Amino acid sequence: MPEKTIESFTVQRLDILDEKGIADESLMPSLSDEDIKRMYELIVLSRTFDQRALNLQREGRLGAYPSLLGQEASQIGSAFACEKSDWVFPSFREMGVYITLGYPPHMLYQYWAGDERGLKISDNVTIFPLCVPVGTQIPHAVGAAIAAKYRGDKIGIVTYFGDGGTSKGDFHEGFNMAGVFRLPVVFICQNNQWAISVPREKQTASKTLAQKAFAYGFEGVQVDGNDIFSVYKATKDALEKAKRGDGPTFIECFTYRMSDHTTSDDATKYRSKEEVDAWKQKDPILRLRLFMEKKGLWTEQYQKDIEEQSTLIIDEAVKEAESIKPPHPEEMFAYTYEKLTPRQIKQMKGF
Amino acid sequence: MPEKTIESFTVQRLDILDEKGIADESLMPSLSDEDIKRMYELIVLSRTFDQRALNLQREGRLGAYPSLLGQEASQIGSAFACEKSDWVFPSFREMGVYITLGYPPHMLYQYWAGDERGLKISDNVTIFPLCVPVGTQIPHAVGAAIAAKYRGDKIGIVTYFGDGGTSKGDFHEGFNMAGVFRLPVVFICQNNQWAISVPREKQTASKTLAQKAFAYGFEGVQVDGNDIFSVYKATKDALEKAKRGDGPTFIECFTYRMSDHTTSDDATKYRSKEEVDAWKQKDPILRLRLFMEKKGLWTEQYQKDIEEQSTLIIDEAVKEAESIKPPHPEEMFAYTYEKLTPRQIKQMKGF
Amino acid sequence: MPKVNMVQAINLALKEEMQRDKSVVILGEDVGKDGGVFRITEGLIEQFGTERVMDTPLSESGIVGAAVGMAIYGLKPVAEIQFMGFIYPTIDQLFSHAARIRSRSRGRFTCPIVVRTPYGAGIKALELHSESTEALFCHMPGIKVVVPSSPYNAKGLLISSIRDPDPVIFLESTRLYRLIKEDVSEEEYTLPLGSARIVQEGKDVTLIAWGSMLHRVLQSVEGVDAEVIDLMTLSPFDEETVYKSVKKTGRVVIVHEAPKTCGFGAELSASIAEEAMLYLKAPILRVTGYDVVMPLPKFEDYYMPSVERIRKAIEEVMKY
Amino acid sequence: MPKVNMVQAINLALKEEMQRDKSVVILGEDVGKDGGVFRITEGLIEQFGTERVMDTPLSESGIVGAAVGMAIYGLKPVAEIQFMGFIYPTIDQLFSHAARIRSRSRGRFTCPIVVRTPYGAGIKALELHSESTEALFCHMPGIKVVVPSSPYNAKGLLISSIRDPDPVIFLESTRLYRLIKEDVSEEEYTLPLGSARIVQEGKDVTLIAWGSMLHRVLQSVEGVDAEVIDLMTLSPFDEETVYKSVKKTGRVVIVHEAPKTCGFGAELSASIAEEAMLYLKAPILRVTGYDVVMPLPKFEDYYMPSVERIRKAIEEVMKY
Ligand SMILES: Cc1ncc(C[n+]2csc(CCOP(=O)(O)OP(=O)(O)O)c2C)c(N)n1
Ligand SMILES: Cc1ncc(C[n+]2csc(CCOP(=O)(O)OP(=O)(O)O)c2C)c(N)n1
Ligand SMILES: [Mg+2]
Ligand SMILES: [Mg+2]
Repeated sequence: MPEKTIESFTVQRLDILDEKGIADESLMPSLSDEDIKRMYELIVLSRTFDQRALNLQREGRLGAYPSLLGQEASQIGSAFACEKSDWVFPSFREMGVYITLGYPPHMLYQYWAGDERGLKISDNVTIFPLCVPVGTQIPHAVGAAIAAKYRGDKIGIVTYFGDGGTSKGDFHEGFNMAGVFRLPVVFICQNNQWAISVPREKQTASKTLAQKAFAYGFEGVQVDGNDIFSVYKATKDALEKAKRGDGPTFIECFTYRMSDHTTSDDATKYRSKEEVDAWKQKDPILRLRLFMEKKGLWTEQYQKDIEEQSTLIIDEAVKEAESIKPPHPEEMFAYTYEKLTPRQIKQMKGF
Repeated sequence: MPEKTIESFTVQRLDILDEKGIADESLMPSLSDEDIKRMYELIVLSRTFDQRALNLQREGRLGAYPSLLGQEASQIGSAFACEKSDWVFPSFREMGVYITLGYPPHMLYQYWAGDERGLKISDNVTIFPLCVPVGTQIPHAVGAAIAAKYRGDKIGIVTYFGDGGTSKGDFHEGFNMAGVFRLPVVFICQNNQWAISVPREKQTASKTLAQKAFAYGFEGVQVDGNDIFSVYKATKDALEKAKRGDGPTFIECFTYRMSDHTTSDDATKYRSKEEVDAWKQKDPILRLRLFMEKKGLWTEQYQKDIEEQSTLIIDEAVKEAESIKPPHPEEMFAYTYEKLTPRQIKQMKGF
Repeated sequence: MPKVNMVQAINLALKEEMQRDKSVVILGEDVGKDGGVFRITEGLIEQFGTERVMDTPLSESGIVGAAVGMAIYGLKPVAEIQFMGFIYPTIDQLFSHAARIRSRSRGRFTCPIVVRTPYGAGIKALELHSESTEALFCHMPGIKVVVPSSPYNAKGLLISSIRDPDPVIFLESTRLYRLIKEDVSEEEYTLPLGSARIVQEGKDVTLIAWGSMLHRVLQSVEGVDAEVIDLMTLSPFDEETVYKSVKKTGRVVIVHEAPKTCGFGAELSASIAEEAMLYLKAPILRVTGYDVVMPLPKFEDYYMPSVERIRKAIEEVMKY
Repeated sequence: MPKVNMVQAINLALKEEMQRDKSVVILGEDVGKDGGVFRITEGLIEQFGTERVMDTPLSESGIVGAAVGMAIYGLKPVAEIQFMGFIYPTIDQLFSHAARIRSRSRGRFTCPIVVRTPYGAGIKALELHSESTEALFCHMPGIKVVVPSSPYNAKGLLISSIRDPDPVIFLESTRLYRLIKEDVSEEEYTLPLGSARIVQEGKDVTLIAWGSMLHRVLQSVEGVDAEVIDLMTLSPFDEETVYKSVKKTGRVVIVHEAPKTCGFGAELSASIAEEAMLYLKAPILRVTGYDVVMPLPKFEDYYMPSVERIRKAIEEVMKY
């Protein structure tokens, strides 16, 4: 139909650091050498954590566990852009985010071993407990942003979810409210191309996920999710925009789930080795290392040192997690309500 | 951020018949004089139905009732584009759609008087019962489209909802599935600018509603919802596209709710007389009449005749609705399951 | 003391709590300029502004989900769901989240939200405008369920609900909104959650009801030495008051408008059968809505527990 | 006859019904190539193609809503919800629509859908992977609720559920999926919905259970002359079988893993207290999960009704 155009959009994509470790200097965010090394060390630590979790699971020392392998740049790059006062609402795969924000690794192991005490976040870390029902944390971030705005707190709220999460009604209702109230939220989608066995193109027919933001009257951008500088820059800019009062931003981190969905899954059933291999070239750690090497920030010795350091931290965390005494059965009742109900007291005393 | 563009969209708007009754002939759909007169007569009949409903409600002969005043072009224009074999999933304000599709008016009165027997649709009308929970009918249309496609039936599925309905999770989940499976659905939003007291711009921050379709990988278009030719053409084209297997379309009919939300509402509490008056100029019936007059299809006598005719039909419908005997109490149990449960049988026999 | 109806009493409770505590905010559909479809929030947006009385998009799950986030951050949101028939899309946020925030975070975070919603039949309304599915919410540990039966207790219970540190579903009978007026103090007062009230003492039979059914029960007990309990809080319910009464009377009739099967009457009856069996002289009877889809107005009177049906049940248990 | 586990039996039922009736189709998350996270739909996409075994986006409400639309159009969709903890967002489509399609259209349209979902604890799973909230669905007239307890009855009940003209929630115990093998005929057979089964006859006490708890009950009744009822269909439940047994034994213990308050045990107990009170020799006891948020694995064993707790309840009622 010949009609008149009443609105138009373009979806942008940000790439800074390529697979060879070469950065587009014109786009490069301001990061000190120390920052960059810290980022690298957090990737190594997260990967060490993750690898150990998979081992522990195999040995029956953890329950089902979702690996973050391949998504380190998306997680650490974005979390690194957060300030202490910002709030984070993660999904369930964000161990890299937790670690970057200073969450004690032993508590993560404790949680994945089936002990909810691992989620008792200390008061100075404003990251919310893991969220298992996909996408349902998005309205929480929106509500927290309403509250922060109402209180006049100049902070940003960050929430994480996957490509699968974009299909949920709560994604829609949350995004829509964020748009209407122009809230200080940064929505980060780790588009890792898979939701268990459902590939990205069967999850939604839109060419990008980023474009979904325009349905809610705010901006969406796609970034190379395996490029920590792009992720960092996009998040940093979005947080600044949020704190300026200019509303929400949606960032699609284009990345890949290198591992099985969880330890209960077998991805070879539904995806090809070729696809996985192709993504190996895009490893977020590889390109950062090449970049640092060129800048003189990386040496074999450095690598050995931080690997050792990470192993030490993780050894310690496992030991600590496993030395915690099992919870007392009465604790099962303690957090239902502020006070026990008479019926609970009766139940606690034994049938 | 300087980035590269990876996707772009434009939202189109269709206008054919202006307020003076002048049509853009280059865009005019093919409609016989008889078709146009039939459309006009359906508008008059719907308006007569609606006016009577408001009167009956005032007299306590109907329950709360949602007037369609002002939305006749959107409803009748779109329903007129449907074939007998197409399926329609309405919201709750689509009395004009029901009437256009040949639904007996007396059954509509019966329903609005609180008798569910008014919803027992005869087998040859494939319009679904009214849906009260906003937006939740959208996935039904999607499911019916999956079924029609699976069966190889070359039909279109049309579903109606309001601007408020676009905020619901089910809108999102339904639209997304329609995109993924490229289903033969035509989504019609009557954007009447209000959801009870919530104005369109507080419902969502996107400039148009039409653009929301791009989030799901298919096309959205805005049409002048008070122009029956635009609505008809957009719907007809979308239905043809659906039947060709080219997937769903979203049509935003830009219109106005001239009346209170329902008879329980008082719109003067939240919107200005000026706004309402401005929209009076855009009355869908007015411009169609001017158009027809110029074409020699409309005379004072014609108007008198069809008004009389409509009044007769509606008088008859009211009489029929009110002469129906109240349902037998046992009927309350009859449609819970195919067969009564033992407990229901006991309950029916009296406590 | 002014005589007010339940709409006014609830409005008063909201106003007082908002004055007292800046962290109390309201959100929902049409709660602002329109003052809510039942006028519960009338005048509040004028007094407290759009930041504390938020008209939201038409998004029930989003409303409760946002309320959860606000509560986590430290506010005390009072969300309105326009009718109980539209609370179903919020069940995921209520059960998967609101109920579990305290437990999941081992007390680091809490979820002091109130979800107010009009419930029940009796005003000849549309489909899904007469739901009474309170029992669903009583099966979810972590959630409290409160149902006032009069202007006076509506105010006191709502204030307690807002101050409660845990999520509360607050159900307001549409039929009662404008039915009764009562003296309601403009002074602050609260009524404790989890406590039932003996509306009338008696020796022969215990009648248990809540919300609008309480009034039907009171109409039905004439000429009977009946003890009438207004439960007020369904979850957690006041076991002690119930058992004490039942042990005294030995006969029980429970009345609710929800369908019988798995209604809250089932829990009451089962609890009594467990804890006070030896005191019972007669079967425990439930007078309830029928096990059918909540019908439209033409059937409404037939569906609802009538005075006649309640009397018949009382006569029945009195035979023993 | 091949000995198969419950996963295989359910797979068999689906395969047979899909072969028999082209209107039977499957939809859900990961039901296609992956064969479902529990492998229930393994091999079906290969046999029946992507048009009949549909991998959907991650949209529970959309899945059930689409199934409703498919059923209205004449198909017989079997929707899989990956875990019962993710069924909550579908409650709106189930209660506002699936349950009401027949009633709303006075029989012109019907909604023969089956919603299958793994339920219950016992496999040390994540949060929301061990829910057992069957009672919620029993409070909604228009919906049926079926819970098999063995491979044999899983197959027969699933076939009946698919053929049933009304919506059925079909709950599959994750703990039972691979726990027991049984002879399951590859011939077509059905088991009627709404009928319980007496697993073991006895004179002294009636035990009522369903799904995985049935097995725990069977482990607990050694040395007792107990009648054990496997309810199989919770809504509508087989009142006749229950009352007959209770009238014979005069003692009842009900076991379920859901929290006690407003669990389905409440309805059973209340029904018995209404219909068979005069036959009862002892209080009706419920052995259930506790009234707490379903805990993570470290607490799982403590949460679940144990053989010990069931024995204790039996001893208790035997005192009378
Ligand atoms: C509401 C809901 N439905 C289903 C599941 C089961 N499930 C867990 S993760 C997952 C896929 C999530 O995909 P995505 O959002 O892309 O995140 P990713 O796993 O790739 O990190 C599914 C279906 C769930 N946790 N929540
Ligand atoms: C899920 C749900 N929430 C709330 C309501 C109450 N309600 C009825 S109509 C309406 C506004 C609908 O607005 P819109 O979708 O624009 O349709 P319109 O009334 O303008 O035709 C509301 C909030 C409802 N029916 N369903
Ligand atoms: Mg993913
Ligand atoms: Mg509207």
